Amino acid sequence: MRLRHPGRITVAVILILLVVLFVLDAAQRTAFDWPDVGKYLFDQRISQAALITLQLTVYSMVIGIVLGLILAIMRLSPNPVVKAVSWVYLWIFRGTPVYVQLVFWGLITLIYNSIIIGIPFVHTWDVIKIDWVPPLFFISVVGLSLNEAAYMAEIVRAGLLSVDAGQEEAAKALGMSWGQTMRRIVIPQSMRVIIPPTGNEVISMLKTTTLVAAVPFSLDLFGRARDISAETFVPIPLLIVASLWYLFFTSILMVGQYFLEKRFSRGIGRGRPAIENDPDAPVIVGGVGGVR
Amino acid sequence: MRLRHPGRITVAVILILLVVLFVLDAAQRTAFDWPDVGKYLFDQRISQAALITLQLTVYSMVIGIVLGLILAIMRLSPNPVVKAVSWVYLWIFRGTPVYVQLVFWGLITLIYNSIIIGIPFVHTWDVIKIDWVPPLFFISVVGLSLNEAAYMAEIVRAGLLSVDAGQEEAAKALGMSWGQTMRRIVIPQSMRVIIPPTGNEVISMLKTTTLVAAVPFSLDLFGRARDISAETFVPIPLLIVASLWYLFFTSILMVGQYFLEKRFSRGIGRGRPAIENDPDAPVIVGGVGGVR
Amino acid sequence: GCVDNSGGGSGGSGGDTGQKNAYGVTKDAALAKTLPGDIAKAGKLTIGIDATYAPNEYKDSDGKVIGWDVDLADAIAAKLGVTTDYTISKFDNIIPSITGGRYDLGVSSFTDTTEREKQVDFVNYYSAGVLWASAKGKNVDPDNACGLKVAVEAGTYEDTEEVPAKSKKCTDAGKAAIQVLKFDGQDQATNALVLGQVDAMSADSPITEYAISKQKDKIQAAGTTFDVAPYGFAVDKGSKLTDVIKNALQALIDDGTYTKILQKWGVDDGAVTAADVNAASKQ
Amino acid sequence: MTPVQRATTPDAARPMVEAVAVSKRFGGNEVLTSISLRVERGQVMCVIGPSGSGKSTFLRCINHLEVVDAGRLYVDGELVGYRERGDKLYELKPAEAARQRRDIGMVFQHFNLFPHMTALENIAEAPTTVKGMSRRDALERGRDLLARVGLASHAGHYPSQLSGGQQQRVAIARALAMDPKLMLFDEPTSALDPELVGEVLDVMRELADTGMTMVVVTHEMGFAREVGDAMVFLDGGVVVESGAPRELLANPQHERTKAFLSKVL
Amino acid sequence: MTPVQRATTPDAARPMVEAVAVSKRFGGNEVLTSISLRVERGQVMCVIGPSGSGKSTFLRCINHLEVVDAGRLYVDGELVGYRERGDKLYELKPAEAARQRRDIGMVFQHFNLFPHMTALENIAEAPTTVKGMSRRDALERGRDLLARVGLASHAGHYPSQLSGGQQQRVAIARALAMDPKLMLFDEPTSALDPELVGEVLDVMRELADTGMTMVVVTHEMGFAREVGDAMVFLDGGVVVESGAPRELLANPQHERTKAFLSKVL
Ligand SMILES: Nc1ncnc2c1ncn2[C@@H]1O[C@H](COP(=O)(O)OP(=O)(O)OP(=O)(O)O)[C@@H](O)[C@H]1O
Ligand SMILES: Nc1ncnc2c1ncn2[C@@H]1O[C@H](COP(=O)(O)OP(=O)(O)OP(=O)(O)O)[C@@H](O)[C@H]1O
Ligand SMILES: [Mg+2]
Ligand SMILES: [Mg+2]
Repeated sequence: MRLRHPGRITVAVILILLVVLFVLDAAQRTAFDWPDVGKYLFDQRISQAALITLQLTVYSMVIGIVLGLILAIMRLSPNPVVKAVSWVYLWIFRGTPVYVQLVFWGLITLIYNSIIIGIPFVHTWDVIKIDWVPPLFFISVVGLSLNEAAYMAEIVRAGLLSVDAGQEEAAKALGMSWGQTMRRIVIPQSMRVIIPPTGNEVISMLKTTTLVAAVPFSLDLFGRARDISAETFVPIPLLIVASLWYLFFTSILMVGQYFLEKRFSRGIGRGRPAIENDPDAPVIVGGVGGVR
Repeated sequence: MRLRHPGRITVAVILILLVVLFVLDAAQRTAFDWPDVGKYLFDQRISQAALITLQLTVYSMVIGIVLGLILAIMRLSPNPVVKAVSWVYLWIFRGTPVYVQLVFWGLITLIYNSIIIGIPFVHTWDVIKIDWVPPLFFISVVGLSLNEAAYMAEIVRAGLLSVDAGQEEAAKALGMSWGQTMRRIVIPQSMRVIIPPTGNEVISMLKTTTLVAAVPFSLDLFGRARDISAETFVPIPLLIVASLWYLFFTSILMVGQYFLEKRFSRGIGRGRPAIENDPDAPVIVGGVGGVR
Repeated sequence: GCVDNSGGGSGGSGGDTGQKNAYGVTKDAALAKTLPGDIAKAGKLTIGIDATYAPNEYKDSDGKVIGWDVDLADAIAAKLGVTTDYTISKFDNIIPSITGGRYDLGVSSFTDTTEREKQVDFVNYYSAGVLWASAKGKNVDPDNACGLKVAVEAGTYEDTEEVPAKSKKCTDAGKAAIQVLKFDGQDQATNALVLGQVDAMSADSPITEYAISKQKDKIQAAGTTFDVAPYGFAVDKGSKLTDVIKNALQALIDDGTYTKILQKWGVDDGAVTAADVNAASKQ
Repeated sequence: MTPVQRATTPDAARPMVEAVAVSKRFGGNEVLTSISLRVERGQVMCVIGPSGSGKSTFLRCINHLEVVDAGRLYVDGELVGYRERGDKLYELKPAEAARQRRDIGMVFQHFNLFPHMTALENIAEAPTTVKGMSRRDALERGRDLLARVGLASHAGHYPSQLSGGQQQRVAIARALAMDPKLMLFDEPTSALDPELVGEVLDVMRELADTGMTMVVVTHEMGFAREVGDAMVFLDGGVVVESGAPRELLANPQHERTKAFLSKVL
Repeated sequence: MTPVQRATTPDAARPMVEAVAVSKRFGGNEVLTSISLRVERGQVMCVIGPSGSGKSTFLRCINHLEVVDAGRLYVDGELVGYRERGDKLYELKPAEAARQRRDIGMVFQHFNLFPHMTALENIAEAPTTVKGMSRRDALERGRDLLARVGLASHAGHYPSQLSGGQQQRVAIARALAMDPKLMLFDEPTSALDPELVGEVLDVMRELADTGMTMVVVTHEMGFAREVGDAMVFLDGGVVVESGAPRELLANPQHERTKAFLSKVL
């Protein structure tokens, strides 16, 4: 007596047929130009551009995280002015599209091409011209990381707030300074809450690097693919090549992310009483090699 | 005996000074061209474009939510083929940059310009030419909503999974069909978990509409601002105008979001015993006018 | 049409039999008969255009596509008794869209090159060169621009051939390469120069001249026009439409409309005397 | 295995539930092993057994919330969850399974009330959506039922505003609203504070008095002794012993029964 | 108010804690109202009182975890949390406040061990980071202290792997590692299961025997009677009654004290 799922099988067969049809059709469409896809997939120019995309991602994320940490701490500061400055930063950078921000950073050298020394609207003593023009790669990293910082700030803030207030108090009572408390006690514990969404941010950043075209920086994966297609008039295969590379990177990151989340959602059964009463509170990864 | 915070005040004063200096300096910089900002801020072309940006946002979100719901249900289906199709969709659309996707949709008419009737690689009976060229607005909405669907699917899925399995069981035991169970029991309860992140998605979508430039659709806020600056050679003020509009819209949405989150994180103290033992489980908004 | 969506909208002239085009062009029945059947039936030419190339093709303040390229294409359509239907596209995607059968015609100041001729046929209608511009008072020599920043529009002849060749000369001589800033549209490239973001820009001579005329106090020509080459309307390789367009253009040259249009836009420097096809490979 | 031959008995004599060699496994784990038993019309059958013995699983099989792996289960003479065609069994379509479930009321340990509906709406929900009853009739019927379980004044309360005992009584009323011919109870009082158990058992006792056929998984031996007509003791997925509750509780025959009863009594 | 004149007493005679009219408010809510009391060197002072009476707040003021609003608090003759300059008080810079806190050990109700460090690391943390002791010395000292609280074999355990009583003993060792001259205990046993209370009280009793000055908020009257040298009863933020524990517990003078003791004893 075996289960039979006639309805389920019908749906499955229809879906499989549709997928097969789609794939066969796609294989036949000349516009996809599969031989070209194969040809350019491992083209050296593309793989070098992929490297630059990775560099953009890594640099922007690192700076974004550091700035985000600073902004998060500012947001939690008791000083209302510091708090407000951080709030305004987040408001502006989260409230405007990153594409527009990148266009803006591309034009920044136009706006700030000189340092004006003087009393605004009253008197100008001297105008020093800024001659240094930052490379586009640099501008791209600045644009991406300043935007990212606004998002990381919220993530870090949530992480810091997730650490039980008693921890900070205990450290204070031992005579630890605010900096020591942060560095040794609060930040290590907040990592559990901070790391998983940060993984998401890395994936998202990898994809956001396509927007450096707005700067305009064009040595990244997508920019390079576009350049090649401008010469060869085959935009679609190169678009596919770029997509495959992005898909490859994001897939690796997603797998990493999966394991990270698994690792960081794991807890040890018995916690402190305070924690036991409140399963919402962070479960600390203990045991050998906890979050250190 | 009043508290004195000399350190705090120093920091505050320095920060305020810096902000004031920055603002005064910005007011003086000719590149910002503030009179132009004022002139274009309420330009009718800009406000019309803002309307189109809102339309893009609304249409794309609505379609994205509907598709996301379908994909989420497919992901939860017991049928492995249906599940796999949904998974692959999410993988591709989350794994590639939306900017690249939009470029691709812009070229879609190149790829699918005809319907081939035949056996792939063997015989072609007929090729029907597709003459309809979809408007760029339409393509933009399609591109944005197909991408959004992949993100909404995960949100909806988390929402559906957050509903206690006992609810579905109880409905089934009463003889309700799967559709009735979903419509009347599961979906209303999952809203509590679905709505807050959906609010985030709306804000994010509003900003993502800038990327329709990749299609290239250029009647949206950013596209129009760019077109105007192409004529007048004043990109920076127009960039500021566009940014101010985006900031205006996102601020409104953020305020709405704030109240939504407050409303949906509110629960009623006493729950069912099953829930009382598990504060992580959804707290249901009860009382008059619950989530219906 | 695409009036409602593309930000461009149809130039929409030519039009019905008997109606006069803005330049007084009327339908030539004999020429109209030679139109390929599907176009005659549709009654319109589907045209891909990247409207960021003033004055050749750009958008007016209402977002309508204008320019002398547009006027010329409209006149050709009027001669043939059909309308024009412009679709805004990115420059790099126009040729693939023609070979892909999406557009009948590409009207976007294409420089006729042998490389491009492998993809499409060109009906040559103008003779343009490349002209650099630099900031006012700052002298830039295009032949010795090593290490400078030069703005171009992505995918143009300047982007793919002219500037890279100059840059290669620099690096071959052991000097710094030219830093190329590729913008999505010519408008951004021009803005970059006007605002001083780059040292120079390189574009087709009509474009550079137009920009200079608009921004006399900010930018100036750098050197003179060089690399003179024919512009061409792009048509799918081997299409019957090629000769039809060529004949219509010739008719416009003959009846003086062609000159009228060019003069109106102040670009009659590069006028040709006869319509040609694929001039690049003939040289 | 060969299909069991069903005797064509007159309606009244036909048992309400008949299990013939029912087996159920989860993965490699056999949770029910060849269970056979009968519940006659109007009887209250109590099921007892240690945790993990398969009591809930058996109830869920009766209601087709779980799919039986081997054996046959009949409710009111109708094969549950399958259609017999020739020698083969075909699983019912979801719609048909839903139709079968309508006639069987089920009350869960954790009540599973719909938290976004008031007590009255909880009761009126299934009659309107499943039976197509008019909303007005359903609400009226719901009020009657609420009165019957002693909660007439709580119609507008949401589950979160009710005590556990009140919630369970609403859950019983909700099941009754579908006019079931059989009621299944899965430890209906075990999630309740001790002072709330009585009010729920009272409602169940009244229900039994009306002649409703009931299968009750419970550890309330007092209730079983007083109200139950039959009792089975399940352990490790097999029926170890069965009989009248008074006898079984007073004189268990089997060692395992004795051991279990010594712990719970 | 006028500044209190401090008597220049010799070191040994100077009280360890002296509170003079200390008041503290949270918003509009006055939690401590003009508290004055002295804890002599080597004394064990027990603080009792109903929930919300301000016991924790008072301890936290001694340690400058809360800022006093009015009055003065001295620990070992030093004004806590403020610097007196002329007639005015200036709040100490964070670094100075941290220095003051080093000499005062505090044990919390919920232990507040650092969950990402082992028991030994918890103890060695402050001596290395705050006092700049070498890691080796700190670990060695830590092992001694662990042995002293009877947990020598648990050095490598993380807090989540220790029972509540063990965690609290580690917390005491952690406070002792800074060589405090005063130890504050805030209901150190109230979060513990009853069978674990004894082991913590034993450690505290031994600590008192070594001559450590201690302020203990507790409801363990047996401990207070046996170990305490003085006792205050706090209610509504005021010291209602004080005296030797035996006397106060046996013969409370005040109505409120009587009412409170009748409940907890
Ligand atoms: N969906 C399932 N998947 C896998 N195993 C299951 C599932 N449901 C129940 N089981 C297993 O089947 C066995 C019997 O479970 P069941 O819930 O029927 O026991 P029970 O007698 O009702 O116990 P209790 O008194 O604890 O409710 C248990 O070992 C349980 O782990
Ligand atoms: N940070 C704070 N902000 C506002 N009010 C506070 C704060 N801390 C304590 N309180 C209030 O001060 C009062 C005294 O609190 P405190 O914790 O000192 O009482 P307690 O005697 O320790 O009580 P318990 O025995 O419950 O620990 C309480 O009413 C409390 O609500
Ligand atoms: Mg059970
Ligand atoms: Mg307290």
